[in-house]
Formats: sequence, structure tokens, C-alpha cells
Amino acid sequence: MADCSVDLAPRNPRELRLANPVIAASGCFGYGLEYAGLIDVQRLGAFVSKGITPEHRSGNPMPRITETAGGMLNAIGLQNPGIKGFLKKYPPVWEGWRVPAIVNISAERVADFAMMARLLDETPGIAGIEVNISCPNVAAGGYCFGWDAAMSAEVTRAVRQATTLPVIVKLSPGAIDIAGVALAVEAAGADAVSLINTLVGMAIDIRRRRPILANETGGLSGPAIKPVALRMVYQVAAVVDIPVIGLGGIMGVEDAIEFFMAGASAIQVGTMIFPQPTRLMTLIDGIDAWLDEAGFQDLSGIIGLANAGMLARRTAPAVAAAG
Amino acid sequence: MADCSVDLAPRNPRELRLANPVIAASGCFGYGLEYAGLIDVQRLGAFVSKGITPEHRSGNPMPRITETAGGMLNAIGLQNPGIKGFLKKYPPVWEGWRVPAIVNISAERVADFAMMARLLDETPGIAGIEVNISCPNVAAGGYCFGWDAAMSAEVTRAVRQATTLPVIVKLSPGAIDIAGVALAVEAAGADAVSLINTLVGMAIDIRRRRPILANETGGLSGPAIKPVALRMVYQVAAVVDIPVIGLGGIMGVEDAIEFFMAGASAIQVGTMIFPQPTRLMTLIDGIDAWLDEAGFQDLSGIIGLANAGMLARRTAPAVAAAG
Amino acid sequence: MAAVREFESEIVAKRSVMDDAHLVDLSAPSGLVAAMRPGQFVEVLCRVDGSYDPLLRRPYSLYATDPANDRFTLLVRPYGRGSEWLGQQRPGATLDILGPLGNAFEIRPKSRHLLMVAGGVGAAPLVMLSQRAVARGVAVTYLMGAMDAGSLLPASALPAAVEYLVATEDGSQGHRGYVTELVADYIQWADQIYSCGPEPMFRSLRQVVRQHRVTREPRVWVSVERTMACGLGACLGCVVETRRGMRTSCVDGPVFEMDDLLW
Amino acid sequence: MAAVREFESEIVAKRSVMDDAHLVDLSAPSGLVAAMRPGQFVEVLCRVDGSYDPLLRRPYSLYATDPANDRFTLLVRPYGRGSEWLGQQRPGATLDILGPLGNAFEIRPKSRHLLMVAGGVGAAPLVMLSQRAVARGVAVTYLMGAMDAGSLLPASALPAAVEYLVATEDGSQGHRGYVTELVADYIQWADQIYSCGPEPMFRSLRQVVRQHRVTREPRVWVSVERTMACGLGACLGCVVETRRGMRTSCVDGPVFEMDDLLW
Ligand SMILES: Cc1cc2nc3c(=O)[nH]c(=O)nc-3n(C[C@H](O)[C@H](O)[C@H](O)COP(=O)(O)OP(=O)(O)OC[C@H]3O[C@@H](n4cnc5c(N)ncnc54)[C@H](O)[C@@H]3O)c2cc1C
Ligand SMILES: Cc1cc2nc3c(=O)[nH]c(=O)nc-3n(C[C@H](O)[C@H](O)[C@H](O)COP(=O)(O)OP(=O)(O)OC[C@H]3O[C@@H](n4cnc5c(N)ncnc54)[C@H](O)[C@@H]3O)c2cc1C
Ligand SMILES: Cc1cc2nc3c(=O)[nH]c(=O)nc-3n(C[C@H](O)[C@H](O)[C@H](O)COP(=O)(O)O)c2cc1C
Ligand SMILES: Cc1cc2nc3c(=O)[nH]c(=O)nc-3n(C[C@H](O)[C@H](O)[C@H](O)COP(=O)(O)O)c2cc1C
Ligand code: FES
Ligand code: FES
Repeated sequence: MADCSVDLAPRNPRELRLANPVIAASGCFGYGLEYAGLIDVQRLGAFVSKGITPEHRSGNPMPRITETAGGMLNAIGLQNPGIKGFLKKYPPVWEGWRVPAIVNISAERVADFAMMARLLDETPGIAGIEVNISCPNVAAGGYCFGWDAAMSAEVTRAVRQATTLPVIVKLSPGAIDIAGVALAVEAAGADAVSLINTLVGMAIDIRRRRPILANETGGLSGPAIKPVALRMVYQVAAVVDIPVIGLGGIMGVEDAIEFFMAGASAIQVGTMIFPQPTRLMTLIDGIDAWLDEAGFQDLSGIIGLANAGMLARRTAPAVAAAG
Repeated sequence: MADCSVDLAPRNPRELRLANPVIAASGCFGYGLEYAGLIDVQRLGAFVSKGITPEHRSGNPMPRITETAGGMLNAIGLQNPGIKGFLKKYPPVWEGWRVPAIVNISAERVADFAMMARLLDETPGIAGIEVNISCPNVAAGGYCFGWDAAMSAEVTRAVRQATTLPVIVKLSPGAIDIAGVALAVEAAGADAVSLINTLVGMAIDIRRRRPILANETGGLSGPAIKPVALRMVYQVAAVVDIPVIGLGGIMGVEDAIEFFMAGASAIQVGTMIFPQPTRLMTLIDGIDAWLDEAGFQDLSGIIGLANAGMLARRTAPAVAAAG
Repeated sequence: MAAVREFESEIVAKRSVMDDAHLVDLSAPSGLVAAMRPGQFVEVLCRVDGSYDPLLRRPYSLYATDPANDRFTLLVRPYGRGSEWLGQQRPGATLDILGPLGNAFEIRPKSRHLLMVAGGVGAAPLVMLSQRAVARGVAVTYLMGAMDAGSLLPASALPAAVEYLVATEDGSQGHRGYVTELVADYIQWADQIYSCGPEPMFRSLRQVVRQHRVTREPRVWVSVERTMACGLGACLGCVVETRRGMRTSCVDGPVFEMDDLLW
Repeated sequence: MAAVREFESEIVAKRSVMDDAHLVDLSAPSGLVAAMRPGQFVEVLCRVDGSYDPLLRRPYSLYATDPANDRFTLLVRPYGRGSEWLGQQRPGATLDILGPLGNAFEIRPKSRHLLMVAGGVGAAPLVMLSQRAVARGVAVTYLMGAMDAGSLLPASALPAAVEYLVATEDGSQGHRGYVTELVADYIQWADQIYSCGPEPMFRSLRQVVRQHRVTREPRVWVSVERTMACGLGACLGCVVETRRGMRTSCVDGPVFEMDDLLW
């Protein structure tokens, strides 16, 4: 039994300690309850809720999902009860749970992110916040927060000031310089970063002669995007000091090991859950078994092993250690 | 038999007229000769050569390719004989060919793009130039030309001034605002745009504990990226007036029809050729058969059919028609 | 509600039906089949280990159950890549199955006469429902529509007590035309109406029911078809709009009362 | 060079060999097999219609050919997702095959004694080569190495005239140790040496040959293994560095003269 526990908020006195590095990703695990009859949800490292918005949203019209080669497109449109409805319904249930519950929040205004963070801060049953910055910024004409380092930092700062809870900022793969965005949100107070969110894609129904999704475009997820996700994790892990949570197309143990070796301290699993939910459990066991077999005492032993930049920084004199 | 011919340089007196809209993509069809023993290369709409650079390049160290879910990564490193060696070897062969040969050019300096375009301009056997702007710009510290509208336009202008040949600018999916880049290169004199080039990805060999590709990162291609490619073609076709050539993950007739309906006037096929080379022929026949069956007289009848933005512009009063 | 399981299932038998479709008998973990109810479905992983394309499962309605032998049956029509793959699997092969999923067709305690209206593979859940109904001594009229005689469910597939009427578009068997043209005669008779099939059939059904119904009875329950990812209410990809808001067709459905649906 | 074809091929027979590996007999279009040469390979599409994962073909060396019946044989060891899938296909199944591809092992007109050094599935092309050699009346010594006795090629797989010596790492048959430890005795005897197997084996082979060879003879030809995409020299993904520059292992290879390779 290798030690697979990990603290995803080492800079934060409130900590975000996980028994293992396997996290169910936002939008792919509902509110944790949906899978309670099928798997032992409490065994997960953590889970992230569906994205919560300031107000109730009934989401996009149908169709909302379609399959692609080795992936899927979704345009759910953030269907959720809104922060108020959410707070009444789920955290009281989670309070009795052992597994850490992380709340994913989305908004189109910086002030709304802060408002939600403030409400979550006072709520028992919540272990941390994941800030989804792949949203349009109305103040910037709909330009996505996550594509721009300064805008990403602004959201992070606002959330940081509103809560002492561990804050994970979830980066957008649309950014040209994802490492620059990561550095900016680190400086703005993020406890960790997670990446990647979906890529923007489309599929067309050639019989109906229009985009399959009612929303036209949707988010591409699943194994198809894994190479892009892994590359970005590698680039980000090489420059930041906070934990990196890797996700995008993870379907099995070997995929997870790739992300750890690229520099991720933990992983999230999204699309995999849909076709193969019980793999969440075999993933936890499988990572452990893999480490044992490869002779590692703990997970931290493989983090960044394949990341030349990260290894170089680790062995360099720790000038920034005091920070 | 529907009319599938298309002119990809309607603004250019030299024209780039193809008998059908199926083009073999750069880097995936060598110099046309490699497939001459297997398929009837002359039946293709056109083919694009491997990327040519100012000087000879022996390419990246091995491994250069690896398979991913529904896709592949490549880091060939533009192995090619350089423009001089290229000109001696291939255009003389192509002169006797019926199929239009398009030359893909890559460089890290604007002046080098122009230099190559000038040399190609005077060479018989060449039907057009495809400008690969997914290259680092040394003058911008290695920032990719194709990520920036101004830099993309600068390359386009330089090539345009150096040749009267049809000029296709091949866009990079790394750009945040790909429609903006497309408009900029259109204004700078491109006869057509092609998109998309590969996405940047990575895979890790967990046994060797390092990236599989010697170059660490590589370009992701194949069906995995089709949704991203289709979305970008849709966005670009909605704003430009020049022909759009769509590519990225096309594996069959229905994929091709999706790209046409998204607004592409022609398609390129890359990765498909590796596993299924004879499909190049069945694709040509299949598109024709599909149009017949659906009751279209010509290919142009379906171009943009699923693109709301494009349809709206088409039916709007043609204020810019004089341009 | 019975517990959902992800389980390995063996194809124990397979036979052709309705022209190019297959009836596939599958094994299940001990006890699971007893909990399966008509209208519920399972999700089948239609790929081999080592391939992630196609990525998502495909939902199939329960066609029949055999609790004594821990077996159940699906009706699969080869259509696209998932169902073609599934149709090619031979007895002895193992499948990865998630289920049972979704809600069920309910028979009210007082109902004596049930009308079922099936289109194409929509016949599947109504076969199981008719078996349950007959076992409870309830009268069933089962109407089925298809393109031609060959694509119809054979009468032998239904319990002998069921009145079985068919419609074919080419007139090769039964009524020439749409199955919904047979419905009007039964509306007064029926205590409940159940339907499964393509959406155009539902629209005709709604029209004829509205025309001939005086009160809100008989009520109509339909099993709707939406592309699904999770099957468990987590992804919100399969919702339908109802008078009571957005509902998932995988957990709150696939069976909805027709009058509740906002189409 | 024979024309390359992309063709439908039927699995006509299949048998086990070398523990978990399979010998797969395949049909080919009329006349194609006659043009196949030892050292060449074919690329097999290891997926079903409608799935694009795995995407690329897998290369397999020719193990034997039967031109009279338009058949050829591959030796496939289940390893990852492509070869596992291939190993599971049964007789009667059709495969999509591209080939023949690559250059070949050449026997010089004057050669009388040939040494072959095989490791694992690298045995395949050397089986075909030894058959051609024996047919031409050339003497062959075939050395094979494997983990244990069960993973060795049976002597019956080779022509009777071939001298067959084996080495196993666990000593369960023949020499205990690596196959390259048997090579030294034959270097003076051999006019040409051929090898196919894993790269560590090639490195040992090079060492022992350099140690025992006085002139540049006997020359050594090796079949190298690179991940391939196109198989036709178009993608430049499979290159090896040689004294004469970058060469594709799919067209210029897979057979290279060892001394030409820059390793
Ligand atoms: C609750 C539920 C129960 C179902 N029960 C059955 C059943 O008992 N038997 C059965 O055979 N099928 C049933 N289906 C349908 C089944 O899940 C698959 O959709 C069907 O087998 C086609 O999948 P495929 O992979 O072959 O095609 P895909 O490759 O997924 O589909 C190819 C294309 O056709 C479209 N498409 C898929 N299905 C249809 C359709 N029916 N009509 C028009 N276009 C379509 C897809 O959007 C896609 O573009 C059920 C579906 C649901 C939601
Ligand atoms: C010219 C040529 C001839 C060949 N002839 C034969 C033959 O006759 N019989 C035969 O069984 N195979 C042969 N191979 C190997 C074969 O093409 C496949 O690579 C092999 O079957 C594994 O493919 P897979 O899809 O099962 O594994 P994959 O899923 O492709 O591989 C799984 C992982 O293992 C790695 N890998 C693949 N092969 C090896 C290996 N050999 N050693 C270590 N790691 C590896 C891959 O990089 C990947 O990471 C030949 C290869 C070449 C290039
Ligand atoms: C159906 C669906 C809904 C999603 N909803 C959210 C969401 O509400 N908030 C969010 O940050 N990410 C959301 N995501 C993105 C995932 O959390 C994840 O970043 C992405 O799918 C890539 O990981 P994967 O390939 O493992 O799925 C959603 C993804 C899917 C497929
Ligand atoms: C092995 C390989 C080599 C490539 N070389 C080039 C190149 O030299 N120049 C270029 O512009 N694009 C090159 N590309 C990109 C393709 O032309 C194409 O844009 C991309 O692969 C997406 O299309 P596909 O999914 O159909 O392959 C290459 C792609 C591959 C797979
Ligand atoms: S399929 Fe996911 S909510 Fe219904
Ligand atoms: S596999 Fe493409 S060049 Fe050899």
C-alpha cells in the first residue's frame, strides 16, 4: 500500500487533504448522490459538483450531447438550481459524508464569483471551491475569462478575498499561454489549479443540415483530448509551485500515471464516469497497485518524473522557498 | 454526376481549379509519388506537398510519432530537402501531371516565406502555395505566427507580393480568435484559407518515464480533433468571402459533407491516408454519390448549408460585392 | 428502486426477428433480473477493451425477463456503429452492461383494459409490459406499426391472451397506413394507453387521443428516446422539458405522461 | 518492386505457436503472394468498421507464403490493443491489409552459408528467409532465443535442412543465456548474417560480430522495428539514421545493413 494521500492546498491552513488522488470532475458526477447506489462514493479522493451559478438556470435546449470519435461534445448550459437552491439542497447531505465535496462555480461577472464564494465560505459540508474561468466575461464583451491572464487573476483575487476555503482555479485550454495564466492565478492566491476544461467543438447533422447541438458549439471531452490536456499539465507544472490537478480524457490507470509523471498531484475524471462508472474504484486501487509494483512508497515519488522543466526547478536552489 | 469542381482562387486570374474537392494534406502524402503505385493520384482534386523550408532539414530525432485515442501525435520536424533541393527534384515530375500540386511552405522569418514564394512563382508544375503559419516567429521570440492576426497578415502580405500564384494560408488552431486571423489574412491578399493544422499535444511513456516523442510535444491529428476543426471552419466561413478549405480528422464521406455544410469549399485529408489510403478514391466517388442521392446538382449547393452566419451573409444585400 | 449494477453479461442465445433485428438473451448477476420492470432499460458498452470509439454506452429497453434463470432479453436493430457491433456479437461473448435504469410503465391497480401502441423497436418494452399485464389478468390490445410485414413483431412474441393488430405502410399485412390510425377505436375502451416508437408516431398519437378523449382519461404514457451519456441523472444531457420543469429521461424517464411533455 | 495493394483478406486458418502467439493464414488477391519477399511486411487494420480507435495499422512481417494458393502467414504475439484484437479474430473473419511493404533480405548469388539470429517474434521473417535459402540449396543455421522453452519456435516450423539451435534465458531448453552467445562460433562460417528481434539483441550481436570479424565480412542485415503510420515513405515517422542520412524503415527498410545504422 503506497501512500497516495495528498494535500491540494498546502499554502492554506484549512488544507484540502485527500485520501487518494482520484477526483470526480465537475458536470460528470452530478452532486455525488447520483452514483451513491452504484459505487462507494466515500472512497473517492474527492468529487466536484456540477457548476453552480448565481441564479437558477434551466440550461440549453436539446440536443445537448453528441458522441465524437473517442470523445463527446456537451452543451448542457450549466443547468443548476442556482447558489441559493444549491446551498439548501446539497451541503447539508454532504456534511455527513467522509469524502471532500468541492463546489464548482461559474459566473459572468467577477462580483458574482465573489458573492458565491462568500456564501460557500460559511457553509458546512464544503471542502473547497473550484472556480470555472471558462466562462464569458460580460464586462469584456463575452471574451472568456480563462483566455487572459489578467482577467483570470482578477477572478481569482476576488474569490480569494471572499473565502478562506481552499480555492482551485480551473484553467481553460483556449488560452494561448496557459502557463502564463497559471502563474497569474497562483500569484493572485489560488491554492491549486486544475486543467483542462473542454475544448470548443462542433458536429453537424447532415440529414437535418444543421449543427447537432441546439447550442451549435459544445465542449469536447474524453480520450480524444488527452494529448492536449497532458501537454498543458506538463507546461503548467513546470512553472507553478502550487499543486496541479490534471484532467482530460483519463480512462484508466496508465492515463493517470501519465498525468502524475507530467506533474499533476491529483487527477480528475470526467467523461470516463459515463460509460464506465465502476472504474472510479478500480482506478483508486489500480494507481496504488501500480506504485507498489513499480517500487514507489508514495504517490509524490512519481509526480513530475517525466517533466524535465519541473525536475530542473526542483533541484535548483530553492530561492522562493520563503514565499 | 454532380458537378464537384471548384476554383479555390476566384480572386486570382491564375485560378486554382480542382476537378473535385478532395485534397491530400501536407505531410500526409509526401510529394505525391509515394502513393502513385497504390492509387490513381491524378484523380485527386489536388495534393499538398510536405512542408518545405528555406534550408534542408533532417527533422527531429526519433520517436516522431505515436498513436492516441482516435488520433496520432507527430513531431516530424519538417524533414525536407529545403527549397533548392525540392525545386530540382519534384516540380519537374509534376509538370507532366494532371493533378494540381500545391507546395506547403514553412519558415521562421517573414523574408524567408517571401524568398520561397518568389522561387516557386517562376517554377512550372506548381499550381499554388499553401503557407503554413503554425511556425514560431523568431522575430517574436518564437511566438507562433498563426496565433496573432497581425503577424499572420504580415506573412501573407509578404508572400502575396512575391508571387501571383494562388496563395492559401493555413491557419493554426492555437489562435484564440481564428475568425479574426482569417479576416486579417484575407485582407492581406490570401486567395483562400485552409484550417486546421494540428493541435499541440503530448504523450508520456510511463515505463521510460519521459515524453514518448523525442521532441516532447507533437501535433495532434485524426478524428479526435474533428469537432474542433469543424467548429473553426464554421466560425471562419461565417466571416470571410474567400474559399475555406476544411480539414482535421476527415475519415469518410459523411465527415466531408459535415465540413461542406459548415462552409468549406473543399476539404483536405491527412491522417486518414495513413491507415486507409484507397479511401481517397472512394471519398471522391462517395461525395459525388451523396450529392446525387440528396438531389444536389453541384457541390456548391451544400456549402454552408448548416452555417447560420454564412447563410445570413449570403442573403444580405451584397454591399461588398464590388470589392 | 432496484440497485443499479455495472456487470459482465454473457450472450446466451441470439435469434433474428423483425427482418434485420436480433433478440439477444443475456445473463445477469443473481437476483438482479427479478427487480427489472417493464419500461426500464440497460446501457450496453459497444466496444472491445483497448478501444475508446465508440465511447459511450447505448441504451436498450428490456424486452423480456426470465428471473428464474437470471436472464433478460434485448431487441436490437442494427442501425449505426453501436448497434451494428452489438448485432455481430455471438453467443458466448461477454458484454459490459449498466442497469437496470430508468423508471417504468406502471399499471394502475384498477386498470382492466390496456392499449399499447408500438412503432419499430419501440415494441420491446411493450412486450415485457404486456406479459406483466396478462399475468395480472388485465386485457391488452397491442397495436404495432412497421414499414412492411417483415418488420413486424410476430404474434408468437406476445402472450396468447393479447389482442394483436398491425399496420404496415405498404399494406403487406394488416391495416395499410400508420398504426395510430387504429387507435381511435380503442380510446373509450382503454383504461391506460402506453406507447413507444419514433417521435412522429407520438405526435399522431397525441392528435388522435386529443380528438377522441372526453376527459383527461385514458392517460397516455410514452417512452421517449434521447441520446444518453451517464444514464444516472448526472450529466443532464438527456433532459426533456415537462410542465414540471426539466426532467432527465434516464432517471425521471424514459416513461413520461404524454400530457406532461412540452413538445 | 511489386505493387502495393490495400485488400480484403480472409483468415483461412489460425493456430497457436510460441506460447501465446498465433500463426494466422490469410488470403490475398490472385498473384500478389508470388511477389512477396522475405523481410517484407504487411500492415493490418486492427479495428472494426465504425471505430477509429486504434487508428493506425500494425505492421507484421511475412512469416511464410503459399503463392500456389494465394495465401500468406503472419506470426502475431498478443501484446497491446492492436495485436490482442488481431489475435482474437477467428477464421472466416476478414481483415483490411496493406502490402507487401518494405525492402527484403537479399541472398547474394555467391552465398553458401547463412546465419540467422532470431529473438521473439523476430523469428517470423527469418522463417520465410530460411525457406527461400533452403530452396536455393544454401546452408542455413538458425539461432533463436527466448525466455523459456515454451516461447521458442518449434523445430518443425523450419525446413529440415536448417540447423536449428536455441537459447533460453531460464535454461529450460538449449543454451542457458542469450542467443547472441551462440553467434561467435558461426561468424567465420557465415557468408551473410541476418537478424530480427529486439534492439538489445542487436546491440549484443553487433558487439560479438565486431569482436570476431576480421574484415567487413560477413555483413549483417537486421530488420528494425519502428512505430509506423503510412508504411509508404510519406509520413517520415519511421526513419532511422544511417551513414547515408535519414532513411524510412518502411520503404528503405525495414532491412538495413547493420554497419550503416547510426545507433
Ligand atoms: C431509453 C432508450 C431505449 C432504447 N431501446 C432500444 C431498443 O430496445 N432497441 C433498439 O434497437 N434501440 C433502442 N434504443 C436506441 C439505441 O440506444 C441506439 O440509439 C441505436 O441502437 C442506434 O445506436 P448506434 O450506435 O447503432 O447508432 P449511432 O452511431 O449512435 O447513430 C448514428 C446516427 O443516427 C442517429 N440516431 C441514433 N438512433 C436513431 C434513431 N432511432 N432514429 C434516427 N436517428 C438515430 C444518431 O444521432 C447518429 O447521428 C433505445 C434508446 C433509448 C434512449
Ligand atoms: C516491420 C515490423 C514488423 C513487425 N513484425 C511483427 C511480427 O511479425 N509479429 C508481431 O507480433 N509483431 C510484429 N511487429 C510489431 C507489431 O507491429 C506491433 O507493434 C505489436 O503487435 C504491438 O502492437 P499492439 O497494437 O498490440 O500494441 P500497442 O498498443 O501499439 O503497444 C502498446 C505499447 O507498447 C509499445 N510497444 C509496441 N510494441 C512493442 C514492442 N515490441 N516492445 C516494447 N514495446 C512495444 C507501444 O509503443 C505502446 O506504448 C512488427 C513491427 C514492425 C515495425
Ligand atoms: C457533460 C459535461 C458537463 C460538464 N460540466 C462542467 C461544469 O459544470 N463545470 C466545469 O468546470 N466543467 C464541466 N465539465 C468539464 C469537465 O469537468 C472536464 O473538465 C472535461 O470534461 C475534461 O475532462 P474529461 O475528458 O475527463 O471529461 C463538464 C463536462 C461534461 C462532459
Ligand atoms: C505526419 C504529419 C506531418 C505533417 N506535416 C505537415 C507539414 O509539413 N505542413 C503542414 O502545414 N501541415 C502538416 N501536417 C498537418 C496536416 O496537414 C493536417 O493539417 C493535420 O494533420 C490535420 O488534418 P488530419 O486530421 O486530416 O490529419 C502534418 C500532419 C501529420 C500527421
Ligand atoms: S444520460 Fe446523463 S442525465 Fe440522463
Ligand atoms: S511509416 Fe510513414 S514514412 Fe515510414
